[in-house]
Amino acid sequence: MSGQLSYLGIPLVRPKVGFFELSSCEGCQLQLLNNEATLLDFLNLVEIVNFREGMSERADTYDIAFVEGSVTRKDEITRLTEIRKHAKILVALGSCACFGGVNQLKNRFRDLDWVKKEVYGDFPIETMEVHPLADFVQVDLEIFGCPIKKEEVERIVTDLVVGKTVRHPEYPVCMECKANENICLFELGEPCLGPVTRAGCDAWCTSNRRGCWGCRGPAEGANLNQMKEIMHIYGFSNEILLDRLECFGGFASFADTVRSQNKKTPARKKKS
Amino acid sequence: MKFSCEVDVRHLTRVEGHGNITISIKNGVVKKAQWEVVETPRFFEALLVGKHWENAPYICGRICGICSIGHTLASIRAVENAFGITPSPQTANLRLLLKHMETLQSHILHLYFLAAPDFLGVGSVLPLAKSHPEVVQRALRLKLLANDACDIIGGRRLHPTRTVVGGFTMLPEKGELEKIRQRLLASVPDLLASAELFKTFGIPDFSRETEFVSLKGETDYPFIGGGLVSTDGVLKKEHQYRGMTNEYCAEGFTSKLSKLSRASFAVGALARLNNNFPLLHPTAQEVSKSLGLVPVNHNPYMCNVAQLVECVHVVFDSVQLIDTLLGSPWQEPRQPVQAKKGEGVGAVEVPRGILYHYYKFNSHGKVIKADCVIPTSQNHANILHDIEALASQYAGTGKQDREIELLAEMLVRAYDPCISCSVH
Amino acid sequence: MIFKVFKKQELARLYELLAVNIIVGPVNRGNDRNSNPLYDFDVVYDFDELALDYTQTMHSPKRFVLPYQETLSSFVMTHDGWEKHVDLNVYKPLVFFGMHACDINALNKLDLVLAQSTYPNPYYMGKRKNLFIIGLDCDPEPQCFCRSMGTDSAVHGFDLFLTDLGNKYFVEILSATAFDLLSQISCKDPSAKDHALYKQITGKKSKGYTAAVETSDLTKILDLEFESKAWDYWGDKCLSCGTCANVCPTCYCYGVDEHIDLDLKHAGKTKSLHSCNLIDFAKVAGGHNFRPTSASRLKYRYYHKHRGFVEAFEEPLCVGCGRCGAACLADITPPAVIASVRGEE
Amino acid sequence: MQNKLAFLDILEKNPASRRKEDPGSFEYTLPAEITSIYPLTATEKLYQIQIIDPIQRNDFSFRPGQFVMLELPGIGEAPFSISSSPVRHGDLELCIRAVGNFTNFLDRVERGTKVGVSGPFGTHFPLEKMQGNDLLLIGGGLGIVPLRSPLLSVLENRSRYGRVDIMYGAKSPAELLFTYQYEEWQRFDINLGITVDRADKKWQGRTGLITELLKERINQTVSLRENTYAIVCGPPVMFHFVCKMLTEAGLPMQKMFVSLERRMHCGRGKCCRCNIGSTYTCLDGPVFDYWSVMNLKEAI
Repeated sequence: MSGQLSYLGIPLVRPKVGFFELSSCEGCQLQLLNNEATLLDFLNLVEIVNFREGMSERADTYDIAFVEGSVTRKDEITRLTEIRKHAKILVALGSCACFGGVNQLKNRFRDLDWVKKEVYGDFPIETMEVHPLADFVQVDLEIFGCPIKKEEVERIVTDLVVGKTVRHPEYPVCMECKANENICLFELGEPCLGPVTRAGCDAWCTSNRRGCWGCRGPAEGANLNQMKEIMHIYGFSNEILLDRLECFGGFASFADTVRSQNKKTPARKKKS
Repeated sequence: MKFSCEVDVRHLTRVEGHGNITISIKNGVVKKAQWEVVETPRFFEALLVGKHWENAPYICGRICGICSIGHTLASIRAVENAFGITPSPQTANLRLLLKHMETLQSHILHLYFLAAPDFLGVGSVLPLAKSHPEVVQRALRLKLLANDACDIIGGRRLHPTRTVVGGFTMLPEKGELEKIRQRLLASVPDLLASAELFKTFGIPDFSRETEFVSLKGETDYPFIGGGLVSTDGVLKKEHQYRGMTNEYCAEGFTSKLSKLSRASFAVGALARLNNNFPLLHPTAQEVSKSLGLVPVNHNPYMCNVAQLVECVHVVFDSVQLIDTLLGSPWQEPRQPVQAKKGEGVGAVEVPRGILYHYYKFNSHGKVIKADCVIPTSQNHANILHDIEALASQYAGTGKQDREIELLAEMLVRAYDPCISCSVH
Repeated sequence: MIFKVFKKQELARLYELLAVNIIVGPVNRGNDRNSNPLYDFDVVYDFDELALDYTQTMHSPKRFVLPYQETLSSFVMTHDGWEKHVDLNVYKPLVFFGMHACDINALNKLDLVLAQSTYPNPYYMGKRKNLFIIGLDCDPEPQCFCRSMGTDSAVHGFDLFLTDLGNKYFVEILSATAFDLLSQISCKDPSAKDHALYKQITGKKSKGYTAAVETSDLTKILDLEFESKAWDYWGDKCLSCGTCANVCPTCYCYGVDEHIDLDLKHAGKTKSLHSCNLIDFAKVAGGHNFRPTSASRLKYRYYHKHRGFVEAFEEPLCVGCGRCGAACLADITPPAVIASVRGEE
Repeated sequence: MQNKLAFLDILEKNPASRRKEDPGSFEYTLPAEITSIYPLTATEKLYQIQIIDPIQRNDFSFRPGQFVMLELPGIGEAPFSISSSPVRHGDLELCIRAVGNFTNFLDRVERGTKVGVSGPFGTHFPLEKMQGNDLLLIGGGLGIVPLRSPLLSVLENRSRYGRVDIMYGAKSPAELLFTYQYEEWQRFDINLGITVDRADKKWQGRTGLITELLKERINQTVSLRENTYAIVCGPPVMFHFVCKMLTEAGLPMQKMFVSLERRMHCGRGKCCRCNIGSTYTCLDGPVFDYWSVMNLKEAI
């Protein structure tokens, strides 16, 4: 919109940005419109060329493609591959794109036909096992969270434009939760995945006294065995632990382990 | 004169989710007029099966990114109804306030970001930031107010964190509520200015007699729970929602469809207003009349106006709710929950219409059956019939393809469809 | 040192005299799942908000001198470069009403490294120098091992220190400001009976400790046991979550983050308290991590606190408040860790 | 109102009074400008950084081995060994490899860019003590960077030192730094030994490890015990072997000096990132004698 961008004398290219969605609630994209205070600055920093939820104009090339949602149908693989072809940088936006999100909860049933029948009866409907984007295309950058945090997206976009290395916190949510001087939810009798979930959300849920469900996936080197131990010490069943571990898909492999030790719930179909 | 027309819109823009419009007119005769929903289903109703009750609102809130608060509240209500829990007056008031703020946020988003560009002849809100900065600033101001309020009450504007079965995990600071109250009062001029703006818009002249379904207000304009009503005179209880929706599957729709007394019916702001006009705040009624909206109005494009009227209503009602909340000391935020075998329905008026969640639990409090009926899926058949009628009305009038395309797009947008939500 | 006594009801008057300033003190934060009260420090607006009979607060008072997050500087881009602006974020004196000895000693320890060394940290010093501290005696709790660390009583670093003698407070006065203040309430010189009572109460306190750390030759033992299996045992439990450092009253290490505003015209530099247990704490620019395992990081934490700091300042960087162990979900406590490293189990 | 506590403004905010013990020196940076950028290899560049104010520039004095922190707003702050001679004061030369966030950005900036400089920080090589002795300056890879300042200082005062050997090893000829200066150095009666791990077609010099060069040097002398000092800079694994070899050759540990690398955030001994036990690499280092390093757990 305005003239040439630059930072510390380095001329910068205003990136052409596209937003795309596969199977999702489209909430992560909406979060960008929820940037009321900074929306106009944001629009000055990038050139949005594709944003179906918000605009009619479309373009076919873009520097950065933000893709929300997970892959749950064959035509989405085609769309995703197409987006990848036209994008210099492909960003997985939100937990669905990074891990499969809540959608991948259906993978825990052995039987996809049962899933279809449960919702659509005998009406024919197409679906497949849920996958994150990285199962099909190269993902250059992941923005975690359900939903994503708009401040984080703004920081990441600014860093991309300026050419700074994008870094995610490697430590778990506990770090940010304590820095907010919250009461540990275990003290209050609530289960929480904060000790193993990647931070960066500023303890969004736990600061509201809601235990962490691990939407941002595991922290680097997360001590999952100890997490399980803690849940038991505080009197929470494997099922309660599993509800959280499997909710967004970031902890899928550990959820498998817990599930195999917890025979009451149906086992996840082994990936071929 | 132009008597043929081809409209083929793949993945309609400025709506939530993926839908296609096809219109084909040959020599003044409508050959085809279609509304298709191609969104990928996510199978939320199956996802919940076998899950402990506390998962339901947490997971189901994620059906929709726009009305996640509404979904969460409908889900919580269904669980509470199944367990026989009645929310405390404090909880009920806070929930309604949160609901109002979602309504305000969603309506403003729709009116200014999704609908207004059509009336102003642009493709999106982006050019408006330059050509009509005061309009965009006003929209952002109103949206920010609503979103801030959602953060304060629900913990988060999207996928709220504090809303749980039994109440809230945490209560807002009273000082923060007081600030929201002041900002609400200060927003009235913005809303009246919005009304003036909409008076300048040429609402397309189109009408098709429609059955309108909504919650039925007794003493207040209805948003959470209560009886179900239709303009054709059907009255049902909340738990009889299936008789009101009669869901079925059809070719061309990954979403389910609904019908009642006729082939289709409509839900949403226009339906609520048509059924509950006298319960609107007096100022909202005045605004409505000044914009030419009096019940029963059968022009689907008037849904935009109904949304604006509701914005006025919720702002005034929210001020009253805050006064009530500030008028007494905080009680416990949350009551204990005892799971039990049973089933429950939660009906909530979300921005796009009436939303139902239904769960059946076993004695361990685990979901054995879930059903969610989304407003947009109730509207789909009606949108389809509207498009057919629209095509017929304009077939042979000599309109250009693009004009008819725009009218069709605007028609769908007027319903503010939440397509991914309708497929869920 | 000057001692006084005053009747308990005078304390509220003392509060009122100080109420023209910002007052921070212990407040009740509700109950835990076992219905035990939870406490923390916060700004108070009324004497009745103070929970002076508090058991240990969940978080230490350090955020008032060492915030978890603090903006160090901001930048404005100009036509020919940029300008840097530094704000030390200290504007008003703070009254700390009711600090236990361990937390006072923690501030004294922080002073050693942040205020009395080369390159003192002005962000800290500004806040620290503008604290008026009223200390308060306490009863040993199960997690307290302050006696082992020599921090069970405070000898300096406060203005007033109150000991509860039943119906009155026994007061130690360390500053002229405090002396002036006490002249405005009804105050007396302590009698011989008061002295006896004071000695009786402090004597009883010293017998109440259940937790302890054996500190003799600890610096050497830590060196000898550098390769001890005990570190791996605790390392396996450690979540590397940083909780211990965040609740610790003496942990001060930090990381810095720079951000650029969306308008590309402004930038800022923020400091966040970190923990040496965090996985990337010792990672260098090229990517090499000097302490890749949780055991090596946990060990470093004990090294810094109980060996390195002792070498530098002849006292450990630990006041034995036990908050780290109480807050640790993996139940890693200094007494247990040190005992196992010493081979005492 | 008499009980309103007086606000104690303890801080001298006058930047002119900047001294080590002045609290204001924290976060205080000297405005400086990049006056030239000279590419040395594919990944390293030599930056000329001049403190803008002439008085500040002249007041800026450092000792070989010390480092400065460079700051770019919004990008970060990072420590760099000074590669220039101390006689040039605040007209610094820094050899920087584009490897992390800060240096990658620095790699893109143009001449004339403003940067913030703070320091000098840390310990230095005790060149005064070394006078009258033989010197071994041993550098591996980027280790030549902290070595260059003491080297230039020695060359400027060549007559004060005995035999001077420089041993420098790099992975390949393309990675050798300061190649344009080797001839100049040799004019000062210096034994310059250069070796690479892998030769390329044009390379006519030695290949092999730096320890082989050192072995030859050691074999030329009966003992290093009496009048020799060594400065060893390079990756930890290299100086570990080199120092071991020197020790075996009789060089006392307190006459060997190394420069350690750690993650430094503040450069002022406050953030703990570079802390090893009681030792802050930024305050007590980066220059240590080998005896101190031996006593630091995890140093190497």
